Amino acid sequence: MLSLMLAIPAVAAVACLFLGDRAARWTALGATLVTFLLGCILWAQFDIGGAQWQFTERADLFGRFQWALGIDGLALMLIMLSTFLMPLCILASWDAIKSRVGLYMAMFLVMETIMIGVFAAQDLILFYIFFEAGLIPMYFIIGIWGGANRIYAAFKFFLYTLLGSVLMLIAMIAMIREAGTTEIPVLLNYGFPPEMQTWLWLAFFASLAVKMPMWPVHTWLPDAHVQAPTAGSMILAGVLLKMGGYGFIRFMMPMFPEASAQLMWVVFALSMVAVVYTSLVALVQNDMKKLIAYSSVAHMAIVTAGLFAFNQQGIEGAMIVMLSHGVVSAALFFCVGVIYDRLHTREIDRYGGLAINMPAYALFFMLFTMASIGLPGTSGFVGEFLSILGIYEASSWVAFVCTTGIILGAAYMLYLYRRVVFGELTKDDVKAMPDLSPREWAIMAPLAAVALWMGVYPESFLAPMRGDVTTVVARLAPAKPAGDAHLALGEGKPAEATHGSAHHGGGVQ
Amino acid sequence: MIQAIVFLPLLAALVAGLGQRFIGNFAAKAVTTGALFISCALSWPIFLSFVAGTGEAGVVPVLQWVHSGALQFDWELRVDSLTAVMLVVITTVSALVHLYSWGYMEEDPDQPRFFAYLSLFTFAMLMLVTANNLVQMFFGWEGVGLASYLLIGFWYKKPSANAAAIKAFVVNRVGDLGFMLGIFGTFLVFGTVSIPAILDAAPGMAGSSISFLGMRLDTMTILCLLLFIGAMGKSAQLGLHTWLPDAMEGPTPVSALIHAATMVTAGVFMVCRLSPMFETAPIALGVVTFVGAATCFFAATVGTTQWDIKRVIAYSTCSQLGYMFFAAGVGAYGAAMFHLFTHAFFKALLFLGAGSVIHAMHHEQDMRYYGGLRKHIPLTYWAMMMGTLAITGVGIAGVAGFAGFHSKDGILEAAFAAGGGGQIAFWVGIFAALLTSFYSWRLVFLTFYGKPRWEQSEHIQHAVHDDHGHGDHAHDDHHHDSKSDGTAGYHPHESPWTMLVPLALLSVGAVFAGYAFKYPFIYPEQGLAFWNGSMLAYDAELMHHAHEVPTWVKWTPFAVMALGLFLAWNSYIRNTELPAKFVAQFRLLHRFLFNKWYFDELYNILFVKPAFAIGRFFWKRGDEGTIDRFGPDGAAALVQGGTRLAVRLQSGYVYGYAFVMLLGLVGLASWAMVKFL
Amino acid sequence: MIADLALIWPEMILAVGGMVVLMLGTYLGDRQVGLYQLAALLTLAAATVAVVALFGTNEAVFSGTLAVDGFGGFAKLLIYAASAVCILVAPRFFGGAMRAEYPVLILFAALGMGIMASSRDLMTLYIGLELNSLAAYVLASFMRNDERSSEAGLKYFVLGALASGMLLYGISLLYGFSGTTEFAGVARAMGGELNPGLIFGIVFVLAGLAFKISAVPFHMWTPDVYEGAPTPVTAFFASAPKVAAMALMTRVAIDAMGPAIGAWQQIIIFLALASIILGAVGAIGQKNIKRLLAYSSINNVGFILIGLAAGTQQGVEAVLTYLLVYLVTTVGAFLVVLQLRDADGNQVESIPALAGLSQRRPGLAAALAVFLLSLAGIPPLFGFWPKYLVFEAAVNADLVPLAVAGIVASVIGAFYYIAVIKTMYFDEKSEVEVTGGGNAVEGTIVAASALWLSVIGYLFIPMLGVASAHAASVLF
Amino acid sequence: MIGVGHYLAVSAVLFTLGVLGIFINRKNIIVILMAIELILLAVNINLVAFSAALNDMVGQVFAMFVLTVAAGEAAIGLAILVIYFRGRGTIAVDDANRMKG
Amino acid sequence: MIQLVAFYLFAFVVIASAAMVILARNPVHSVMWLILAFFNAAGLMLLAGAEFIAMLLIIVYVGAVAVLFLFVVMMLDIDFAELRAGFVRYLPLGALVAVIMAAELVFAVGAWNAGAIDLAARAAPAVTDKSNIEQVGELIFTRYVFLFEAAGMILLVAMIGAIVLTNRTRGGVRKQKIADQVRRRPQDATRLVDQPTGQGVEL
Repeated sequence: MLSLMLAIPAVAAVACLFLGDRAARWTALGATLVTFLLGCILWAQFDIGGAQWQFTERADLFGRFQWALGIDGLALMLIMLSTFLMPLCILASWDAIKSRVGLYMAMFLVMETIMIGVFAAQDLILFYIFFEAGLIPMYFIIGIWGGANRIYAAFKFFLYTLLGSVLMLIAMIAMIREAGTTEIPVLLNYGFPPEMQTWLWLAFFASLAVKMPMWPVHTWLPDAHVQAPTAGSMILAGVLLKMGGYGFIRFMMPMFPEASAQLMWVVFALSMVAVVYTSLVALVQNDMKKLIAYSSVAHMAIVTAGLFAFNQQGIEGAMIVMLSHGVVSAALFFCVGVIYDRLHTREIDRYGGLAINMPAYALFFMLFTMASIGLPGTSGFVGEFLSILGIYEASSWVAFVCTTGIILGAAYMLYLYRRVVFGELTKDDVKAMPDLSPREWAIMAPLAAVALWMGVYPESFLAPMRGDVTTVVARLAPAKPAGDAHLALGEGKPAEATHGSAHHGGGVQ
Repeated sequence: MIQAIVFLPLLAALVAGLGQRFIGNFAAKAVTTGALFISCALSWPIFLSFVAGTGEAGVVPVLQWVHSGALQFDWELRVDSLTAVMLVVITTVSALVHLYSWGYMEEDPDQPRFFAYLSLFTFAMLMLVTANNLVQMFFGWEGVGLASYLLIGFWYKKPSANAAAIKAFVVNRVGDLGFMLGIFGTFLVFGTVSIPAILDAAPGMAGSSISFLGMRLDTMTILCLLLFIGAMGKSAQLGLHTWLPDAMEGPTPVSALIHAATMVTAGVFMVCRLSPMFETAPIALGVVTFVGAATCFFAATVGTTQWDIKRVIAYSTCSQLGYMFFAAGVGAYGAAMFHLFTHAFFKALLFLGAGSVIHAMHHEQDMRYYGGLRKHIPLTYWAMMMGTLAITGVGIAGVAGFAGFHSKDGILEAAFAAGGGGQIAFWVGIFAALLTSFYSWRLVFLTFYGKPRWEQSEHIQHAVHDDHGHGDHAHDDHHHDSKSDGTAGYHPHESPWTMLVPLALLSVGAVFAGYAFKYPFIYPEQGLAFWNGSMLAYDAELMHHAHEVPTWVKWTPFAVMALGLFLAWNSYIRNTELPAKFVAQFRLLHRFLFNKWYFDELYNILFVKPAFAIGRFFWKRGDEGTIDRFGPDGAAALVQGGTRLAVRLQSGYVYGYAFVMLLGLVGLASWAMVKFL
Repeated sequence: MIADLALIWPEMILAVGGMVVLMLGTYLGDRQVGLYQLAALLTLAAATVAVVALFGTNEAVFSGTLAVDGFGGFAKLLIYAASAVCILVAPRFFGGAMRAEYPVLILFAALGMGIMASSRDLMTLYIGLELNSLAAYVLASFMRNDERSSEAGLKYFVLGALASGMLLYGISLLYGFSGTTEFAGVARAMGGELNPGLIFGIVFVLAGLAFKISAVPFHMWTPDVYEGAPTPVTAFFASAPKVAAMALMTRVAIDAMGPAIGAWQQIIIFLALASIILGAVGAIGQKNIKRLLAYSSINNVGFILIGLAAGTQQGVEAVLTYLLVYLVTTVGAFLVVLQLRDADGNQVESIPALAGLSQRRPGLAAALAVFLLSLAGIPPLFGFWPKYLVFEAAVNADLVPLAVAGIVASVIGAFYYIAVIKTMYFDEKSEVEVTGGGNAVEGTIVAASALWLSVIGYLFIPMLGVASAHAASVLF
Repeated sequence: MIGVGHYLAVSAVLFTLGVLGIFINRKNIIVILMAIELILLAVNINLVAFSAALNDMVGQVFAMFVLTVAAGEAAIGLAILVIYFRGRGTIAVDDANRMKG
Repeated sequence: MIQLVAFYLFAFVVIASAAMVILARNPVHSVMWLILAFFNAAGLMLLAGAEFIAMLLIIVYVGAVAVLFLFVVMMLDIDFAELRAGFVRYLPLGALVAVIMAAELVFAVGAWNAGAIDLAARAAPAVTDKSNIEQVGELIFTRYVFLFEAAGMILLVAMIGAIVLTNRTRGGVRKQKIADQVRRRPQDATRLVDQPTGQGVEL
């Protein structure tokens, strides 16, 4: 089943290389839809509460490592995200891409194979191969079909993420040496010596933090997003960033619990900085995509902090943030793409008053803006709420700062929305922009539906992950440090200190 | 039934909002308004059943929401007397505002959207008040925030409206920060976010302490304070109030519904809903009282200086919310809810009345350009009179009065009876009542009395000019004549029936709501029965004491009302030069008040500008100047430097190559020699 | 002695074959290019068969001067294959100007390389090396009327002679301080207390061999010679001698200096890191594709040396696997370069001229992209696998800092590979109308190697593992 | 009998002179070729000296091979020099830098 | 004693002439110095007892290699006046490095100590009852026969290389081609021309 899901896009990719433009588009769409369908079947057949690893496949093809696939709930959800976004990406580039369509579609299909592979791999080396392989198609996508400064962005993306990843490879080798196996399920339960864990953790962190991306290694992201074509940004923000988060929860936390606990503060500190820093930077952007890219960094910071809360809420929340961000940021990038296709600029000031001539667009954009802000009832809320709630248990400071980031998030997103959609319609070229086409509707509507579904009934998404998150939490439990809340019960507390500071605190607030 | 009340507006909003293209303007309006009237009609029986003592508190589950480990919360609708009060307030005012908007928004091209927003707001508000857990309350909380944002920015072409909308949302978010942290803390302490469970467990937590941001604080105090910050944001309390006056950029019906009657009272509702929790945290209650009283005073002072009719009412709202909070702070939750209830009617009335005036004056909102409207729009005038009488608290102690009289006196008496901080609050309240009376009557006098001062208004000129363009030149003389009487030849017309009917109905409420419902709300025994089972910490003893305060306490509010009335009359009817003289005399004070205590400027300097400056700094100096420069670009430059070096080394001369080889050889040999020998 | 002859069939076939082709050339003149080519290929094929037939033997012949074993066999297969390809592609390159001596020299060079890979005596080492080198000097300046070619030959010769001087001096020291030239005897001496003579011997020998594999700082000749030499010869230089020299170096390090690992490991590490970094840094900004590939070979040699630095059987396996994959990749890349011609049929070597190649010749561009990414070691291309193996070997030999430094430096290397891809794929079409095109054989080789490197190679891992383990086990 | 150290020292100096001759020379390439011969000579002295000291014939055999190879090398080196001269018209070391970078 | 004197004489001359090889301005002089160096080196080898190698050195080096050098120097027809004198700019540094190397080498070889060497490892211990040349000959035809053959291949390659590089068919060289002569027919060589008067014959 999983192999089939990997094979379909791969075969279609090869086919696309040799097909004409039109045929390539349809082939790509067909292949991605079929893969999505398979994904749905996968989800439907996934036995919630059953075995941890399902749909496992093993073939000893490579001698030193295996073709081992299998998914748990976490992987399932991320695979669903990938397969769901893919047809939309193909549709999003239906008209926008005019040159070398076959190659473009092939790159996207390869990307899909790689993404599914990353999430389904059960062998460390296989995982790494998929993980790294993602660089190549993305490099081409940014470089060939990107914007004016695409070369710089493509190089930065490629080399930056490569630099991060290679250290992880060394760590993986050390792990394989220590544990004597490449199988992820076995490694998950292997107890690495604490001293070694720290180094392994740091090496993985170097890779995943770049992929995520965390402050201060985030600067490739704005460049890559700004220059990538719309669908490229969608998939980059939608899925590729999630590989980082997936790596955190799949490898770093369960495999190196002690190191994770020890170095939790690093993650927290970087996340705190990222949330505030990137939000403030987003506030002053003039380029729509850059703004959304920076907002992605802020959201991912909440993911990292949530994961390192080491509790059910934090991790489940972080996963939901990832899924939600996958949908919402993809949607936001598409929103940018829609008007970019019409006016060919991403500069915010060139727009304004779109609500007048593009009401449907304005509605969708508003919905996604709100989802990005984390309005309850949308997907963004559930994730952010859960993760910050989890974080609060670990540290009220971090929770406080993350919540502050949410305020800033509202500020920059609404500011963006206001400048693009509201205001007078003064510019003639903007006036001439037509509202959404049926094709664009077909992309917006599913994204919107999922964003709302995830907000109102997140149980569909939480249920498959619950058991796996519990496993991770249990694995972390022995190493988990106490939160900073220190609830002290009882009447016996010396009243004066408590009251004095309480009053003071209250006064400040 | 409760499902119908809550979800009908949502359904209507969706139909009107998404289907507007297919069903047309009229149908969209009809659907939403109809849905609201049905909701309203369904709400009253629930409320009355509680008044009658037959209502049963209960929870209706709707849908599972989030289950994550110990954290579980679902979509549920809770009905009890507290909810019932809010239900009638919300559905009634909302239904009337919907109706009113038929007239008020008649010329707007975007009516379906407007009505959809209104209904959406109503839905969110209903979700808020029926919440059985803190998260759903937060959902409603944010939902009304969204609706408020959308409606304030309804005229999205206006930059000021957009700015105000964003400001409202963001400032509310600041409050939400507290609310969210409060929820998190609550969950951490109690392991649940279900309101009944929390309230049950709250007393057991008294005296415990918890660390927050490195400080060790009393658990309940910090939780309540955090939650209260949320309430402050939504209810525009001092510090987080700045968005409310600006929110007047929205259409007037919105101001009436959201920024007077319902949404802004959500904070009060929350404090009342969680009152058993607050009861365990005396310090937090002290803060609530303090903030309430301060807001009450602050807003009233500012209200006396504003010229924009809606802004005056907005500050008035702010001030009244202060009353409610200090009532809650002293423990008189019943009184707070009572004032919320009555305030909804008379404040909505005032706003809608003001809307009617504005409608008549062609969207002129500056009271300086009003005057003498009494004769032109008498019905509106009378409605406004009712509202003013209600807000200023006209009534005879012990007998009867307008709605505001009962509720405000209830608060003041309870504050007095509570003693301690309540005494101070009482005096602040009295002073605020004086100011309330002053600015309310000032509004009435400026608007309806005196001579028309319309000719300076650009809106009026614009209107007249438009008329003139259509009319013929023979009227020119007449036009010229009328200018001298200050009307600029403009004839305000009374609003259509769709606007007047709501005014009339609300007038009824403003007059009678206080007298009719004072027993269940604030009378010790009846109150106990009414509030029973509604999770409101009703303190019958306090109310008992409140009814037995000294007589002078009961009469003082009336006295200051009269004093305020006199001052307003003196300044704006008898001696119209007086205000100018006063301003000249106390220039600094006036400027301070007129500029709203410089809160906006202060925040601008403290938060907004630094945010942008820091953002730009981080971007240019941080990302580009430091991270990129020393990170990727720096590495690239380093590599480029290495490349240049390597290329220079590769000189093409064979002796150079030989030399490098020799160097390598000697280097390695020397190294090996040192290392091994 | 006579029995020994049965074990050196490959060498005898090559020697005889080379002389036969030489005779044919003398009698038939320079016209019968196809015939010489065929004869040379047949010779190589026969030698290959002989090597395969000798698999499993593990003996020392000619009084222990020459080893017939799996390790040598593995290397020889690679050498012969690369030599065959370089003969195959030559006629098209030289046009009518190819002479009979070209295949002859290649055959003799292959013979020399085979001797290098099989040597187990310092004297054998030297003879093999020189046989190969002399042929190589001539090949480098084979286009004698081309100034760049003759300059390349000159530089190669001068520096090569200097290097073999160093090597010889080192050998003389090893001989003097151990009393024998046999690897085993030298190793025995190394097992005792190390004295300055042995240390210097190690340094000088390694320096001499480092020249052959073009490891920094003995790489200086590489870019110039690669650029100047005729392209098929460059392809030859980049492939077969690398294999031979690396195999030789491995043998010397493990067999002859094994007990003194502490002394040479650090040197190898230095060479490795310096090669990786300088190879990467130097390649950036190159405008000539051959020159770029020269730096790339320096860069890759660094990685191979990491495997050697481990000094373990696993490390040697990694080295062998790396050599195989590197050989395929680099030969493929040079075949692509050979196919690039402008409208007038002249060779195109300038990288900027490749702009837009992906649209003009998508297949060729894709193949080159595959080769380059594989050289960079980016998965899923198979070039990743040998890199993985060398790093694994390094980590398992507790050389984690080396592995980390090497892998970080590999990122710099990725830069110039993707820069070429950028030129081919991202840039607007250049003014030079690059047509490219070759015959079916070349096309097939390119396509097959690209395909093998893309993902299919992974299926060969078990096979490679067995082969390299078998070969490497000889040394341990 | 003279100690082997003497021979080795002479050879070391010769070797150094040979190496020096390669890279300090700007005059012409022929001198470089001669310097190479000096290096090989140094090696030969080494080998012979060791052979004598160890009382082992291998060194001398090796020296013979070195001589053989040196002759071949000289032939090829001069041949390359000749074609280089034909193409360029000079054998100055400074001129041989058509390729660099 | 005489050996010692001879050794120092040879050693001094070989080093001095080697230095002159690289220092002499005129390449012809360099070749001469080189020959001198070879002679003296041969002397050193004689002193060490390697008669065969010493002779070989003179025959091969002086007789062949040095003459070849001389030949090429002459043949290339170099304008010696044009050759720039002087040394590269990093001579001081280079010299320093070279001196360091020499010192290190001397230090290294100085550590030679017969006692530390496992003499049993020797492959071909010299025997006193056979002449030097006999022993060498025995070795190269038995133990090192393979390498001997391979060395032959090296010489072959050198030959091929030298020829392939330098041999060129010059234009204007007349060569007898028998096949052509045999194949020649009268009609190829003769032409009948109807010669008009007053005009020259066009050949």
